Amino acid sequence: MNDTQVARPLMRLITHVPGVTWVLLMLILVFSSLSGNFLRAGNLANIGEQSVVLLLLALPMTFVIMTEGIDMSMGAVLSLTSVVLASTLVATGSIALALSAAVLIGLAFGVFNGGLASWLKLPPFIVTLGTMGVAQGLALVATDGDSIIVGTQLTRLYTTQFLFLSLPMWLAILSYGAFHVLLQRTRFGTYVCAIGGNRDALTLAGVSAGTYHVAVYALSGAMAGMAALVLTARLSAGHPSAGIGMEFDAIAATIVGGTSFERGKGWLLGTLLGVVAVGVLRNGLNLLNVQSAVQVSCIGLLVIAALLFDGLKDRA
Amino acid sequence: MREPPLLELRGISKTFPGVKALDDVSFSVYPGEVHMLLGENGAGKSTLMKVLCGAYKADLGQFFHHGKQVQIDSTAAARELGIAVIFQEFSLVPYLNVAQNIFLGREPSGYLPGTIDLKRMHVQARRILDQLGLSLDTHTLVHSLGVAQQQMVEIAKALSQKARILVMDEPTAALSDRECERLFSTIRQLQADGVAIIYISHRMAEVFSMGDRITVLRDGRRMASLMTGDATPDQLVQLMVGRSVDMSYARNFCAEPGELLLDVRNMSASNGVHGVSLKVRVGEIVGLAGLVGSGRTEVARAIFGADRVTAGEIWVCATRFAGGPEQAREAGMALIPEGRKTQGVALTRTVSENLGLASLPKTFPNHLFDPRKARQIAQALIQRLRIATPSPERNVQVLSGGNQQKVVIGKWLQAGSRLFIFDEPTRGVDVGAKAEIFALLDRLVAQGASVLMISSELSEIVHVCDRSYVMKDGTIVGHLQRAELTEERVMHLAVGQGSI
Amino acid sequence: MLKPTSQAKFIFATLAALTLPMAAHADGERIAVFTKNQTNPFFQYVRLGAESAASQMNAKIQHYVPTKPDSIPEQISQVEDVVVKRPDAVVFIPVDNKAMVSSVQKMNAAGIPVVNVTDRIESGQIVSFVGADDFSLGLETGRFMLKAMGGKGNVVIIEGVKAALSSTNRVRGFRKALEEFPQVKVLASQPGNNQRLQALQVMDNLLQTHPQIDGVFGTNDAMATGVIEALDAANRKALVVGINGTKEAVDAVKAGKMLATGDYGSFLQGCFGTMSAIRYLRKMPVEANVVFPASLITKANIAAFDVPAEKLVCPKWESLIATK
Amino acid sequence: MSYDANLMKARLGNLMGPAFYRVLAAAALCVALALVNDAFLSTNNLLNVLRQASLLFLLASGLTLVILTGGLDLSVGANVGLSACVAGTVMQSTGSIGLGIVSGLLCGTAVGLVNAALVTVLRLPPFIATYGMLWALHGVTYAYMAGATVHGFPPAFRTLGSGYLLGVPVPIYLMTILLGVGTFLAQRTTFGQEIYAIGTNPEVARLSGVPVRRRLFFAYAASGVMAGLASLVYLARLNSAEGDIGEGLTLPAIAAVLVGGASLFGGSGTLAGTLIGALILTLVLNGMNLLTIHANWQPLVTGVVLIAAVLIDNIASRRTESRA
Repeated sequence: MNDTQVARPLMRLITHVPGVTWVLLMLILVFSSLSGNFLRAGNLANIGEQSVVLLLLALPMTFVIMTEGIDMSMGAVLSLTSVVLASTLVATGSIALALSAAVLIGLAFGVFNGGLASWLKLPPFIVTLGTMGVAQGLALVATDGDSIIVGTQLTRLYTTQFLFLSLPMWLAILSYGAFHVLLQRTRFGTYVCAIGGNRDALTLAGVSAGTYHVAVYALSGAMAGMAALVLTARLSAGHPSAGIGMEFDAIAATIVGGTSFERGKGWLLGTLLGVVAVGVLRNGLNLLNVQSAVQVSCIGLLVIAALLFDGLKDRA
Repeated sequence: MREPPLLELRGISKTFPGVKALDDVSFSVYPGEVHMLLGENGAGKSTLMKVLCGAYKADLGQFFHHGKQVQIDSTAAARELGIAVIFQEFSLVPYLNVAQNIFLGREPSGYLPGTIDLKRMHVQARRILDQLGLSLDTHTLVHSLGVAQQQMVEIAKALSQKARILVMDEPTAALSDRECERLFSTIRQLQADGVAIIYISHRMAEVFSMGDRITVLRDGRRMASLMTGDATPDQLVQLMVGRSVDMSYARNFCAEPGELLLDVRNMSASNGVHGVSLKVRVGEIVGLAGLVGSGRTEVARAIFGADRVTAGEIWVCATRFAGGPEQAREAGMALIPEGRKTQGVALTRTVSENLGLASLPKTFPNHLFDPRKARQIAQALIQRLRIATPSPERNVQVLSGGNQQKVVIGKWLQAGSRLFIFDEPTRGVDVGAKAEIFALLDRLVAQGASVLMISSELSEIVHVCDRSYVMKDGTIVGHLQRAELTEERVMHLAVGQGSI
Repeated sequence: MLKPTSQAKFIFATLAALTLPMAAHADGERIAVFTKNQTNPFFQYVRLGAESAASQMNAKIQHYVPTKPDSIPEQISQVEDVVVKRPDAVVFIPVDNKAMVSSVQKMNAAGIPVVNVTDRIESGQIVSFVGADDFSLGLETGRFMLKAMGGKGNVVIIEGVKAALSSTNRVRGFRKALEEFPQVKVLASQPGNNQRLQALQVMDNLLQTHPQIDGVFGTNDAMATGVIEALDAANRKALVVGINGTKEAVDAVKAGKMLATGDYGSFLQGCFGTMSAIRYLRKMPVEANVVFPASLITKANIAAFDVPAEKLVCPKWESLIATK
Repeated sequence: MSYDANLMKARLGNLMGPAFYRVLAAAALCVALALVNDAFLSTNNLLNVLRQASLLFLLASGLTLVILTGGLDLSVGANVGLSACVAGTVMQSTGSIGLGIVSGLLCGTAVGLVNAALVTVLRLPPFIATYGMLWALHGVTYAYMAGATVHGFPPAFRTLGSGYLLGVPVPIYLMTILLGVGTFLAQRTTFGQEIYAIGTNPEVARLSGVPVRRRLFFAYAASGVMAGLASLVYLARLNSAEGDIGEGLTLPAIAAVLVGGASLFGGSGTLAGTLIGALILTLVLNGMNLLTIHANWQPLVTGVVLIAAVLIDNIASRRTESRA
């Protein structure tokens, strides 16, 4: 058994590098060689800003999946919270108030999901599928399908530059940092891993696994509220269907990044890479003006290719 | 008389829907005492442990700590009293590292609330591992460790709790004799420090070498508590099973083995074993001894086709064998794997489904499945192997370890296998069932089958096998005939001092 | 990981990107055309119109279509990417008339002229708007059907996607028409989400509760044809109208299964949208606001519309002025 | 309890699976609807509900097999989309029903084989591999249809979806046959036994000599075939196909299987259960239409019912466990 050496941080990094890393490198290579615009600072900023919302969703999704769960309601909750945020902003004119309202609503949905999944032991997939419908419905009821325009103040916030980066970028960076610390250096992170890996062990250690399990979903809901801020600012409007289907992108980015549905195996950096890879691909294909139908297929191929790399690595 | 016991349980009762798991059990343990807890699987040992560590709440009964009454209604309360448990089903988290596992739930806090002081955690973990003489890196993810190492981590975890009362459930089940020795010395050390130890075991040797006092449970009741000095093995067994069991596993060894059944020639496999050659003849029980991690399980898997063979040849009944488990089954091989719950039986399927699984093509050649027939077959096997199950439609989950093992064996009997590869057939199996299983082995070979048996318990190898191969570092380092088969020689070869 | 065809596209695209200078010029302008999705025939006709116009005036078209149908975030990203690529002009169908305002402003800021087509953007500077009036389309189609019903009877409405402006306005138009016919009763207004199957099953279900349905108003042709299937399967008769004037609707009208379909002039929208963009670049006069009068496709005038897609060609710019 | 009683119970369990309490849920739903709307209990409406459920069931049945093995196939909807478009276009261009049907089935099967290869040969995690396929297939479909719609098929073909036989819609017969064959396959063949074993613990199955990968391969291939078959029925029912015909079919199908009592971890679930699931989902839609619930509320209601269905079952079954 010389697995022992394998686990030294550096070695661990190398063996853990998911296929997406290589795919990402290839994409960057191809696009930068084919399109003069690709590596322009402006365009890189584009890719960054286009990836922020997805990252804010994919980070908590990674945690959820590490607990052997899934949150299908994320996209719908994102839409709902963006509507809530927009209407509160219009009503009160206070961004802080609007944001907290959105985060609270998201939190509520998260707690509901977590409660059913953890305490009642219902299958998360179907539960969150249900809450997805609920959130969608509420968003429609609240807006009657119309979008809610918000004032310029949010847009101004969105475009504010600070140390060469726009605020959304900073939000993304901070969130990633926060989640990294959360996973590596806090009880919460350790227990997230344990819930998926061996829930009984956690309970026997006197930790109330249920509470942490719910907290994971709550976090995912709250982050959806956070993402709503960026999304709404981006649209300068709240829209009842703006976030539809985003949960799948988040899941894909997470899995492609090397996180697994089993035994609490998760890798946060992989998730980041996954998110960026999707952003780079879409942006590059647009720059090269690849026909949209082909773009659609490319996204599928990206996912499969990344997994293939992993497969080869495992076999080697 | 000595000071009041460190912990005393009086009249503990615990009932689950249907079963009375514990019935008025009283039990006490003194500082510096090793109190052996014996009993067949299902006798109530594990329930008692769960009550001790607060995982279950007793319906009736009182607890006394240093003579004054206390409540143990939660794992937290138990830890308050300094009670720590080493479970047999590992309570480890695969994708956390060794240190994180050792301190799970008790991580040293960092500056900010909720944060962990990683440095301190790893330092402390290191200290405990050194104490156990383990060279493990504390950053290793547990899933990449072998069973034995995981068991040691499990023990380290318990030690780290500065426990005053340490409960161990078959701690040596997965350990090689050498590792056992290290564990025993640690235990003696703890004893000297006045730690009270409750030790569950099926191995008589341990019971007598380690134990100060012995308590025997049967059917949730306490049969007896006696000092080790006053006890004899037969007496204990009788107390456990309620009948006397022959412990010598005496069998009429096979005088002139039949034709060559399995012939492995210089085999190497993807799982790391290399240059393995061994022969098994009809009517033989051949041992495959060696330390845990010496590659015995890997050899078994390679022969059975579960792992890829990269070089060499396997011949079964004079025909070249190649391919996977499916072909192995066709060739009349059977694998009774080490990890019974994960590889042997499908826990959430019924006894009859499990019994039928390996013989579907044989029993239903036209692919049409007939539940009634499957049921009759299951019934027959249940009677033949004396499998204790309320009905064939019960999930295997509810069966005791020994009976689950019988289900695995029955599965292959039904498949009409001739060559049985047993990997640790008696792990976590109680004395009664153990004897039955060996009797079964004897019957098998008598009826013209043959057996390749892996075991970490040298006594088993020595008592049961006609001859034995010894492995070290992924290859075979020795071959002992019946006459030369002694625990010492096996050990010598296994640890690589001198060869024969 | 890409198919050879798309690799070829790479090379072509890069050549284009390298050879073409940034400034506008009399010939070969690059026009970026934004449509909502790849699945709705309507936008296919817009794209065809744009290409036909471009080939007439030899400009180059680049299409931008969200990979997720009608995805707002995606269209926003595409606009950002286009701003990087700097085409000479943009023909823009916003997936949402409010949420896309910021994107239009981005293009304004980048100095890229924008011609707004189909859905009128809430604010932001545009060279011109080319489109049809959903409200009056709903009104006219509705009126036509209600007249045909003899001004009395029961009708049901199959709504499109809730979040889409066009559907809402068409329904509003239809309800306006209803005011003129007080004896007509609306039995139900249910969502078909522009999906054929949903519309069909909704109709199936409505047919159960309502023994007498005389007219059905579908806010687009796909749903209207779905409704017709449902009626056929149940051997029930009712007058059905849709809107958009797609190929299948035209066929249905010809076959007498559909009463009429509102002509959305999708092809023309593509034509004149693109023409306006190019003319603007070439400093030629353009109409600030081109709204096609709501016209219907019925058995009476069917011949004029029964033309295969590949045969369609843009009319001259002047003909547009004539229609006004 | 006597052995035979045990056997009976086991048999019943096999047929109903853990979905028993969902049957009650479905029944409760029916009663409620019957009380509030008298049209509900009419034979016509019940047949109508069954026909709509059968479409969903066709898709869900193949999926059930995959989920039983502990896998998942997210590409079924996209597969239906592509297969329908292929079948439709082939039928139009060749005018031959047979060719159309064959091409549709072949297309579905081909996709199924690709999925099977990805999961068993390349050993990719099913959830995400089939998600990749979903995108790939959408892309191919969009490119293939280029926004066009193919419609108008021979009546003989359309009976497959909208025809009646002895007053009962044809799809219902298909559903019944499928249910029978599938249940037989699952309960009365060694294949079924092996599938359940694989779903429960693939390693145990493998070490018992079960050809795990061959069985998995078959499961995904079968799911593809079923998608192909379903596509034909959809096509016949809709009498037309466009690029987005497959959109939004997958989640309802998965929901049907899970509401039907199957577990995503594999090893538990039955076709009968899936049928119940499909019925519950269809009843909700039917009920909402009959009661003409406002469009905005419909997703919400569906969501609530989904959760309620699993909740009821969960609580009820827990109660029985504690009694046993």
